[in-house]
Amino acid sequence: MDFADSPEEAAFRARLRAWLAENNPKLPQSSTADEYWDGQAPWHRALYDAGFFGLSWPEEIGGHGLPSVYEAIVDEELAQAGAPPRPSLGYLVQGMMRHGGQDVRRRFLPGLVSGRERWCQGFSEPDAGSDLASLRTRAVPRGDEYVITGHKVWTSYSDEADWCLVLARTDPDVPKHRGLSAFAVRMDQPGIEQRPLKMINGVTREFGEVIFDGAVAKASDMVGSPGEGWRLAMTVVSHEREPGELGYVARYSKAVNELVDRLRSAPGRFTEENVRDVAWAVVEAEMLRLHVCRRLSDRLDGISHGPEGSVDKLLMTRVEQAVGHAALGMSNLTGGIEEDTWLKMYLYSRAQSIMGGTSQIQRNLVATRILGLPVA
Amino acid sequence: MDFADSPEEAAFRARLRAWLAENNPKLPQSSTADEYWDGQAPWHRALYDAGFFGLSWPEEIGGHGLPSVYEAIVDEELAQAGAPPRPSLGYLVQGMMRHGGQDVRRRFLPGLVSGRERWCQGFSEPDAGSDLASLRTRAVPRGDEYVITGHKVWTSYSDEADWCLVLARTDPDVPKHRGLSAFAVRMDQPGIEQRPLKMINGVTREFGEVIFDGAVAKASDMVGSPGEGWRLAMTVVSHEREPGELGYVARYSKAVNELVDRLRSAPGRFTEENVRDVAWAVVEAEMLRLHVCRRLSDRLDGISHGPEGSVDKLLMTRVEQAVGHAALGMSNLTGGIEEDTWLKMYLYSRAQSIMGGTSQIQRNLVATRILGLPVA
Amino acid sequence: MDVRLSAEQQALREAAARLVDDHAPGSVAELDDAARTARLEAALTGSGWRELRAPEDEGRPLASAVETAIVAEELGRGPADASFLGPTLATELRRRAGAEPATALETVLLRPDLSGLVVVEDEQTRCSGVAIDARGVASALALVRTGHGYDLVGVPVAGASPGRDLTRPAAMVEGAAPERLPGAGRRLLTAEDIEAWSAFTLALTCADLVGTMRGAVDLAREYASVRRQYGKAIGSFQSVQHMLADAFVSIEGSSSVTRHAAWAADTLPPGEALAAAAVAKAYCARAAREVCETAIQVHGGIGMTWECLAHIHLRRALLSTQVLGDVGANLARVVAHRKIGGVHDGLR
Amino acid sequence: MDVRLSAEQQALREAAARLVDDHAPGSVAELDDAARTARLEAALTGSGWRELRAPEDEGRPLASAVETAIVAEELGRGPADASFLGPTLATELRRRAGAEPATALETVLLRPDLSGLVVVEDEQTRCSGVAIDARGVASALALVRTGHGYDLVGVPVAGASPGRDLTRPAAMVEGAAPERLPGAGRRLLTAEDIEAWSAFTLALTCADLVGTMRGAVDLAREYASVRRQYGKAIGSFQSVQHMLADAFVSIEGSSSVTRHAAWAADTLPPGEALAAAAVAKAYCARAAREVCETAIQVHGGIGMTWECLAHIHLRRALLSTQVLGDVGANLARVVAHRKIGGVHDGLR
Repeated sequence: MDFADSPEEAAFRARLRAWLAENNPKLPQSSTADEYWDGQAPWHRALYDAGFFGLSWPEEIGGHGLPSVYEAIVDEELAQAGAPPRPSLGYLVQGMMRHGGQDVRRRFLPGLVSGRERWCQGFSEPDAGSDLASLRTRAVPRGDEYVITGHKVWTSYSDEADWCLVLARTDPDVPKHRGLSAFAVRMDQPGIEQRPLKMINGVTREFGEVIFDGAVAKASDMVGSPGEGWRLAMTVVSHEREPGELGYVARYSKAVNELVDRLRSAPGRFTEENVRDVAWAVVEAEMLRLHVCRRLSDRLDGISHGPEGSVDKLLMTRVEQAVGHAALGMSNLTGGIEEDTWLKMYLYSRAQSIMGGTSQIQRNLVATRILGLPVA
Repeated sequence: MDFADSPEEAAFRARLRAWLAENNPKLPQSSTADEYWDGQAPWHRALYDAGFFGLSWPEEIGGHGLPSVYEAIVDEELAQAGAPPRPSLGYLVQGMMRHGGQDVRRRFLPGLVSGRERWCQGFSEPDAGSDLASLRTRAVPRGDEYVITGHKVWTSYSDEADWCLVLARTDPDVPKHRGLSAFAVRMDQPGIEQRPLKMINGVTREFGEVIFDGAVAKASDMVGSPGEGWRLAMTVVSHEREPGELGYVARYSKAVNELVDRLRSAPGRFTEENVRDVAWAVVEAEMLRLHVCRRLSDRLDGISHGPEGSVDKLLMTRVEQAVGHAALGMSNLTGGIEEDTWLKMYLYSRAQSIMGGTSQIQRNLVATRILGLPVA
Repeated sequence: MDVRLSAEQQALREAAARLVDDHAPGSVAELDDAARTARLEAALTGSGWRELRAPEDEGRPLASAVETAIVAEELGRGPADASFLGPTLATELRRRAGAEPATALETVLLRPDLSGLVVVEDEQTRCSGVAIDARGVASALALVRTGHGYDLVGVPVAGASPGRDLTRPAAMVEGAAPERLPGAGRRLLTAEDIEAWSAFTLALTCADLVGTMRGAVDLAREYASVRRQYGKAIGSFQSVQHMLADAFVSIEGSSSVTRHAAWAADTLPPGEALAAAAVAKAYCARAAREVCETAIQVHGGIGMTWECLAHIHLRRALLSTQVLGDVGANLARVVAHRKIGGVHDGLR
Repeated sequence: MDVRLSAEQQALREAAARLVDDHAPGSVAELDDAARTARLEAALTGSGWRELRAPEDEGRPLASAVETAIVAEELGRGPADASFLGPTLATELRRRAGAEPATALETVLLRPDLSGLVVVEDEQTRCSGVAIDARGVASALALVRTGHGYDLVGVPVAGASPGRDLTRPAAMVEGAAPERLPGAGRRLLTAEDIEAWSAFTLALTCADLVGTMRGAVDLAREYASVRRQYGKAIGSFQSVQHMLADAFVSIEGSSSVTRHAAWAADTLPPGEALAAAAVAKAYCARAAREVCETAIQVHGGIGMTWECLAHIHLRRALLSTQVLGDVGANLARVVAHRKIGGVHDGLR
């Protein structure tokens, strides 16, 4: 049991730190400005090209095959440097690695990992949120392809994406969880309309709505077998609940460092409540850093994962919302009435208890799958 | 809309204040010491005899027929003087007034109000807590009496009581809510065993368990009609949720005054968290005082009440537990390891979210009866 | 003691509720509907409610703070995107100073963090600050300190822009020259006047918060009743029910403290009125953030979209919270009033 | 980095869990079962776990703080009513001072508010304080300040009585004369030694809190599975499920910070170790109160009775919380370490 770096880890950390000193694009927080999304793709490619992305993924998909704990080192150094976090793609990678066949993995994963091809995730629908399995998007076979019709929302980065991982109903005649399949769908084709989804903090480029009206996917671009869509989706969303997979430790630690700097920059301006809120944000963010060290260490024997992702999602939500509340306290104390970065950070934090499965859903899962309480 | 005293109210307040200056028995908080219960009965009788108890109840039962808001004045003055709160009997009075016939009201209520006869409440059972209607105590008719068999818990003041208002099943063949009736049962008879229920704060005299094994109630001591027990119980428990009926504003305001004194007595000893907790206790207790002014004013046209008692219970619980948390912060800062008054006050506060219907039950009621959300 | 609303007060509430129900935005898109905002503005002007604090005989206000708070609460519930708080606070300042009524809509100039009125040391000093609630407003009042008290001055206001609160745009004022108010017979304001005005202001922000919470919970309750997942209305899930129940309970407590704070503003000595207002504001501001967050949570993903009215309520709550001090600032007022402060900062 | 427990550490946890499962009280009544407590005491003595911090070669402890915390956690889970924390803290002090091992069970003497070790200015000054965790303990260690550091002294302890924590009786010491420890070769403790000892102490209290929380949630989960109301197990109600889920989540977070604090206690410089411990203690103490309160709430009326073990867990948590500072004190340490304090006390 050792939180310290091994010599190899220490050398890696030093290399990364030196690289970051020269290559920090100094983007704003993703939760506060659309400009982040302009810089995100170049940042992904730069981080990848320098050898600092996909560390724990297999070499055949462009990863480095390093122990999982290297991801924790990356997060710490990114936060320390005030650099953007690593791109949050791990859940797509894990879903496609686990469910995609050899061909799908070879064709799609290297581009996804290197940032040369951009992917979005088309799962949620207006009437299928918490109850994802009730989704209505249909994929109907036609020769060696499928024709896709439906309406997706909360489609991450849909404006920039080359591909969308679409969850669609291929068999309407079986129970709802069994009739779903997943497809890699090219975004640059007729029959796809993408429009931005403006969030309450004004950000328009993180999520979109995507209307599929006769879009086409090749049958060979199905990810997993027919009917395997639900299981793939569960793999994806459960990894989407893992801060270690998302790289969010860097996001929160960076935000906390900014809060601390803000307080130090103007002693005497803030109330005890403000200081207290920031102190709790410090404690919460540190908790998550350490918790992710633990989870990533548990992966050293290989990934095995179950409902504990819901625990991590709830912990992550507490952190993000503690940071958000501290940020709200920093907001509008010098600059008048306009929205500021701190306010946007707060507003965005409210999403964390909703996206990737609401906190209510996560608690249901913890209660029944981990604590073994009877299903209602 | 006026929070100020009318001339009559002001004169009453002055009279009460003068009386309290001479007649404050200076009992400990009921939540912290069994000694309180030694002093409670004399205090009840003294308060009654001086004309300061039962102010808003009808004169025929020993009340004063004054406007309901006089109760708020009593609470304020008791708290100000550091005197014990008025006895919490209003819910029994309301239940018996509303459901008891003329004979029952005339025979029992004057003694209850004056404190000459002591009453306890036998509703809950070990297997019937939140689900009170499932209770198993049976009352079987035998001539002009009923024979009662069953096991009651959380029977308030059962060690001192002359009478118990017992809720028992008189008809096992109808749906569970319809087969219940209420009885006034004398406690000094064979077939009743009373034992104290020791609470987590060490207090043993607030509640007891009562075993009825062939105890007898006269048929004429039934309160309400056969089968009216559930409706009577609902009247009682809903008034039991009302801080204005319980006189708890005095309890909390007195405790808050003691917390404030404690902080002032040792500046520099406490952390910011301690001060903050006390400040919130101040705010919460003041909220309840004002809220009760509003509720008692609403009664000036006569009592009509519905599910808003659940709102008040939840507000009252927040107050008691905020006071409890502040008290916990005052605990054990000078006196070593032993239990102290502050700790006991905290421990007792945990009961407020359970007794009289758990907070979970109250929220169900607010959601479905007030907000009109669909029953699950 | 009888803290029920009088029949006239109830009628006022109903009239304000009607105005709001007729003209407040029913969606985020309607915030940009100029015809609707013009109708709302005309209706509010026609109501005369912005003049509730104008002086009647002997300088007393036309209506009490309780009535003013009733209107503020309903406008908050709307949410009504027409200026009321700012003009009312300006009128109250003029009344206290015995100044002539303003000739055009006017607001107040607050410090950049909204914690209080801008006060300058002399008439040569330029004023900077935030003119809150500045829709349709031409000028804002600030204070100049003199040897014997505070004199009212006006600064021109232009270009209110939607900020954090999309229903009540504000205007930044940067280095404006203060202008002496026209007319004679004005008196200087004392520190007690400012304290009383602060208590009144806090009480109105509490009323606005109560209304905002009601609007947010109404919205969430309606959504929970129609939105279905897993084959049933989400409002039938106990977790959703309990969130909304807690929100409703918070509104009821807030409503009780606000009623008292409004009463106290016209009745108690300024120091006591301010203490009552601080209790109310700490309570309401804490409640409002939680309640509006709950309203968003109940909406799920929809609640995170710009198009959902839930964040409009939250944003309004954040602005009202900040005016004359948020939770922390008002809790500090409570600590000072009860004399329980003065602790050391470190370990005990 | 590999923060998994080693195979040996896992085996230690299992052994400690077995001891607890075999001998810890299964009910409140069993707290008074002298035969059982004697068996627990014998088993704990037999395990040698009270000597984990005794010196090995070069004065290093036999086992790391991580192993010590593993045992502390399991004893907390029990809850084990045998002294461990006090003797371990005393042994750690002796080890750091290079003192001979104690000849009988020994604990530490804390200030009355438990915020730290008793320190007296010279050997003539009598010591007063609380000897924590004093079951079966004969003496307690305190400090005497000298010109060059702190020297260990002992005071006799008698009459431990059950107090707020019924599993770990403490003894009040009033005006006891400090006694120099026998034996030579001892060195004076530095301020850094005290800081490191404090970090170690906080880490152990965190471990105890984590165990206590686990015990409380186990109890509540079991009750929720068997207690039926309205014809079903109360654990099938979403509100009960969510309370317990939140409690479990808090335990997991607490567990992660505690693991790091224990590691840091032996590894990082004292100031950093103390900062890590303060983060952990603030987190765990806040969590523990909530979690134990939840355990009581889930039990309903039963949870309010003396006979229900739920309050035994809560009481234990309250004591562990207080040792070397509660939430507020440790949050203040975080504020000081991150240099974000020094704000003024009033309004901004």
